Amino acid sequence: MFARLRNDFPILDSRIGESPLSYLDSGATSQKPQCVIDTFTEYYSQRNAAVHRGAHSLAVMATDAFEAGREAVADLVGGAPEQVCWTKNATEALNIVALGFDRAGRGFGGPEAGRFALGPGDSIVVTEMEHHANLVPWQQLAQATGAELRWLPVTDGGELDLTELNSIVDSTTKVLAFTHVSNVLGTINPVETLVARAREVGAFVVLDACQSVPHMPVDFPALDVDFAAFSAHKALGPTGLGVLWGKTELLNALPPVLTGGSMITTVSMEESAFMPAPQRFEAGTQPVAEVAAFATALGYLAEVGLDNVLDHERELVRILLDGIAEIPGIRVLGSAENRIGSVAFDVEGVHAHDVGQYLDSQGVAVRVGHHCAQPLHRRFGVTASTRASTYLYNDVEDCRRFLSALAEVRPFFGVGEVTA
Amino acid sequence: MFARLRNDFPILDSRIGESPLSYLDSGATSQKPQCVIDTFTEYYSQRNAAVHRGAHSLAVMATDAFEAGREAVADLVGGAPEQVCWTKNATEALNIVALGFDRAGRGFGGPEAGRFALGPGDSIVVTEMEHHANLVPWQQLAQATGAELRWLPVTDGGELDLTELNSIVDSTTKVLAFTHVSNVLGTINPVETLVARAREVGAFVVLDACQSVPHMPVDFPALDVDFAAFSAHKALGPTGLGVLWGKTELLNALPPVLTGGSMITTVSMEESAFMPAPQRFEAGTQPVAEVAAFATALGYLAEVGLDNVLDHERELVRILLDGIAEIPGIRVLGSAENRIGSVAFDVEGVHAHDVGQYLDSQGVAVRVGHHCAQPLHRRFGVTASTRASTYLYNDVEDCRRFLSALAEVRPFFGVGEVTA
Amino acid sequence: MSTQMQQLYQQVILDHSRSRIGNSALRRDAADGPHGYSHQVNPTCGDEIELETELGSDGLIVRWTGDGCSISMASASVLSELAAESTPEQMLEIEAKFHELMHSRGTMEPDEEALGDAAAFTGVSKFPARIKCALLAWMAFKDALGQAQSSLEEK
Amino acid sequence: MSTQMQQLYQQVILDHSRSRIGNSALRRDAADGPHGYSHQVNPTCGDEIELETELGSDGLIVRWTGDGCSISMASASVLSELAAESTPEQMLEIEAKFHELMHSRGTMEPDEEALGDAAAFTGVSKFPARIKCALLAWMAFKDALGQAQSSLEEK
Ligand SMILES: Cc1ncc(COP(=O)(O)O)c(C=O)c1O
Ligand SMILES: Cc1ncc(COP(=O)(O)O)c(C=O)c1O
Repeated sequence: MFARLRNDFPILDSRIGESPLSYLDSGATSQKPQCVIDTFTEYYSQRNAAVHRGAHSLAVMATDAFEAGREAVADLVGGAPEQVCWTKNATEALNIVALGFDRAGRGFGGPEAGRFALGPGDSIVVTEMEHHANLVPWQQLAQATGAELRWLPVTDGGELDLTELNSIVDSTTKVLAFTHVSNVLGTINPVETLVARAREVGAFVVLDACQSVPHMPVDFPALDVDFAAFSAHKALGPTGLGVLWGKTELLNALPPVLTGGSMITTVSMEESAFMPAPQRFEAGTQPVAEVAAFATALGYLAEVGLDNVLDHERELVRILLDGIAEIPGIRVLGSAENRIGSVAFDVEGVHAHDVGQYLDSQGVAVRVGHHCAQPLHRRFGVTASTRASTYLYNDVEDCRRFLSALAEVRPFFGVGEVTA
Repeated sequence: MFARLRNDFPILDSRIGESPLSYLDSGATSQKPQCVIDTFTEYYSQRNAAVHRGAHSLAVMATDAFEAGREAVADLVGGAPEQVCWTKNATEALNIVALGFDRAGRGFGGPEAGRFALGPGDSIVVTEMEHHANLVPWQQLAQATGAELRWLPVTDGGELDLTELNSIVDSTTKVLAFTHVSNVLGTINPVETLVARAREVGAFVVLDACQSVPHMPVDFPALDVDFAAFSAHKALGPTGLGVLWGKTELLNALPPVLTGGSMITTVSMEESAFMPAPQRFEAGTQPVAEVAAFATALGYLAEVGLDNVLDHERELVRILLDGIAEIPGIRVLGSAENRIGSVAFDVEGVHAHDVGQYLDSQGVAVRVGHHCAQPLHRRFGVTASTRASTYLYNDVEDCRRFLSALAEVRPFFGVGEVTA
Repeated sequence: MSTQMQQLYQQVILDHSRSRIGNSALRRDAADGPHGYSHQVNPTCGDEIELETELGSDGLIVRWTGDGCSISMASASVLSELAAESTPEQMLEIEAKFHELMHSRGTMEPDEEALGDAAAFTGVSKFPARIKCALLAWMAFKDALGQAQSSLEEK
Repeated sequence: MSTQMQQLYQQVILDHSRSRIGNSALRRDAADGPHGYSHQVNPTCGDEIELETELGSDGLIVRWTGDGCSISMASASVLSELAAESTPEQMLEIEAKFHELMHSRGTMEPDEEALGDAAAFTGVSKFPARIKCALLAWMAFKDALGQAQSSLEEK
């Protein structure tokens, strides 16, 4: 099946200079199948209009597409369509939660929102492997409220170190925010253990699902998280769209941050009243074409099956890890068994930027830098790494081409033993 | 020229039931020319990648497209590319300013940001004709800071009533936020007069340019506004993209609201430092395909010429106003001479929803409701109105079809004299 | 004129939208029997309705004032007419049937016997943007009736 | 191997990235003459450089420490080498030329006489993602030199 899928992605036929493209940067953003691209054409040629605000036929068609998108998301991750709030990206979704907590503590949202209020003496817990998107907003919340920011450390093997879990997440903890899967190490974190501890102390759980939802089956209600966030663009969908998922009661109590049109019930010059979720978080004209395209993407993903995607990536990552082990001078960051198809590594004597440049010259697209996870890199004693990340359209050939290019890197830069 | 343009918009060939489509709802969102639609296909088939974070060739192409978009905006509205910050829509852009002011007053952004701090005794001035997007965020800011919210009233003729300007905008005023063009009445407001008064009292000026930028030549530096906002989707561009424009020094001093990846310089577990504008306002993966498509849209608009667009719309609105005047029982809201091609009206004895439904049955798409301007409707003694709004692709035939359908509305609902 | 339009704007609906049964000043706490009140807004268009139910000695009484399109006003009128002939329990059954009908996208045959004039709204279900209009008064009714019933229990 | 890659990674660059002229502990306020300090970060990749300039009695001195790719490290090294042979004014001229060259997208012939080893970076200008790497040390230099010069004036 996977061999055929590749043909659905027109960009994969590109050539980089003289080389065919091996795209191993899906951890940053995924490529799109033709059907997703076609949805844009279809939407803008046949049913583009402002949603929810018009009686005319185009507006009705646009609204249908928009709401069908919510259903597609709910089908994928569980819950009801009203639990799906559209954002511009996962980052906005995480900020809406953190900033909503901030506003709750300042009297916005009334007594209903009181449960979200934080102050000195309270703590917020994150992990050392967070993407900046799930770290900086919580730093800001700590700064704004006087709450303490704590974090779960990471082991040398690239897993969460839970030995101190019960003292780090304690009775002061109001929020436990962590990533489902590390975007650098590929490690899948033990959500159940963390949620169980959060429940013991009565903390809200915020899950960064950016790297899980596209790559493995995920069921938010089953995981019992309170809020979750992910982006469409990493899951075969378009740029400009993210999802904030939450428990209905909590979403309806959380004060909105962005305010304006289409999220209010009544507005006078003096004051305004807000709609329930999801609309309360959807101020202004929404990314409607993007939602339509994402619905197509999710249909495609569902047809392939997320369990198959995970199996496929695990096959590829085995090949990558085995191959890298044979190349001298490469240190892989993390060694978790439970992982998705993503590998970050350090090439001894060659900076990641230079590694990436060399691989690109061979048509292999990887990501270099800190991958928006500076603290994690610091933890591993590097400022930057190179990351190869796979998706359903990658194949063994991509891995082979990556490995043979990688083997040439140190020789090219004149470090280590010359291999041939 | 305008007769030919229509062919560039595939959706305009649609049929609504048995009728051809006359799309008179561009005030809500515009339709897209084929070249804009094609940009999505081209972008996703040839150069999709995460921007600014990669050394590989696709990432470089994507970054080029992304940055070229800023230049296209700066060419259109003036200023330098770094003054153009991407947002999801105009609503987000306005919120970023209002929420940034709020954060400034709470110590975020350091002493640099002190200039934006508001408190009791200060005032924020808006107008009675604001879209909720440029009203609710300021209400929230007033609530958060204890500042007073004031507004400039609207005359019976649908213009700003400036008789009390000097007492409403006074030495307590820290922000004057107003719309360049009313999305309901079509009135073009006297920016110069308002800016001059703001300068006298040292208030910041925030311009809602949603309805001006798509329909007339606009030059933000010449208008001397401090911040301005508009959306791509109303200007032939895609959904999911807006612009926050600002004076460089102010943008660099304004604390960001949404935080996360790609807007930081360094992040430790404890704290983070932010980049200068525009990146400081662009947390997370940006709507890159949308930016590429918007650049195409702006190229198209520039070729037509915004002065020509305004002339064309003014011809059409004359036809609409003259035609409506001949239909019994229709009251047009506002009568400003200086206006764009948008008309809102009340049909005596028939609710706007029913008017819109009838027009739709004749293939005429208009907007009904409060158009996210409840206070303005209250000012005119109605809860809802019907709005016909034109753009460069509309023609005399659209106006004619609208007028003949409108003439049938009251007879259909059995109110007023039966006209035939 | 499209037949869809004729189905949407049945004569019954146009008539009710003008006669407006039940449209009268609210009595609120001046009401004689146990009562409930609800204010519903359609944020899309600003349409609103204030509706109260009173469990009078002669049965159920509905009073409402509102501002909205012909569909929403006619719906409130039909509701008031039905309420005058029904028990609260019957009305809740009608409400459930009406709700289901509205979400049927034109695929359901209305139960004309139970729904009475409300069956005329069948055409509305083909216009997703108008379903809220038809349901506005019913949402208010359900809310207000619940209050009236619980204030009865408290007594 | 593509010729573009060979142009990017000239031997001169690879050599400088290893020899790293000027790479030595900073002295900060322990410096003898008027001095300035700058810390620059490339947020894309976390590369950073700390660089100080001292207006010594024998001329301009540059010291730096940093962590980054071969392009950024080589650039700092070349800069330090040039600084040792130039006056502050000459260095500012070189900086301007280098800046222009980097933004030329491969369309400019380098002024080899003025730029010395820095001319080897011409190929970098064809790689937009790497321009920042080449300029990082120069940004730090310009900043630090400005400080050194104003502290001189103050005295
Ligand atoms: C005058 C005005 N301001 C603000 C907005 C909000 O724009 P958006 O919904 O694209 O954020 C609109 C359009 O809806 C508008 O017409
Ligand atoms: C784990 C993780 N969290 C958050 C993000 C942020 O997502 P976005 O940039 O789409 O907002 C990413 C991707 O960049 C990620 O991998």
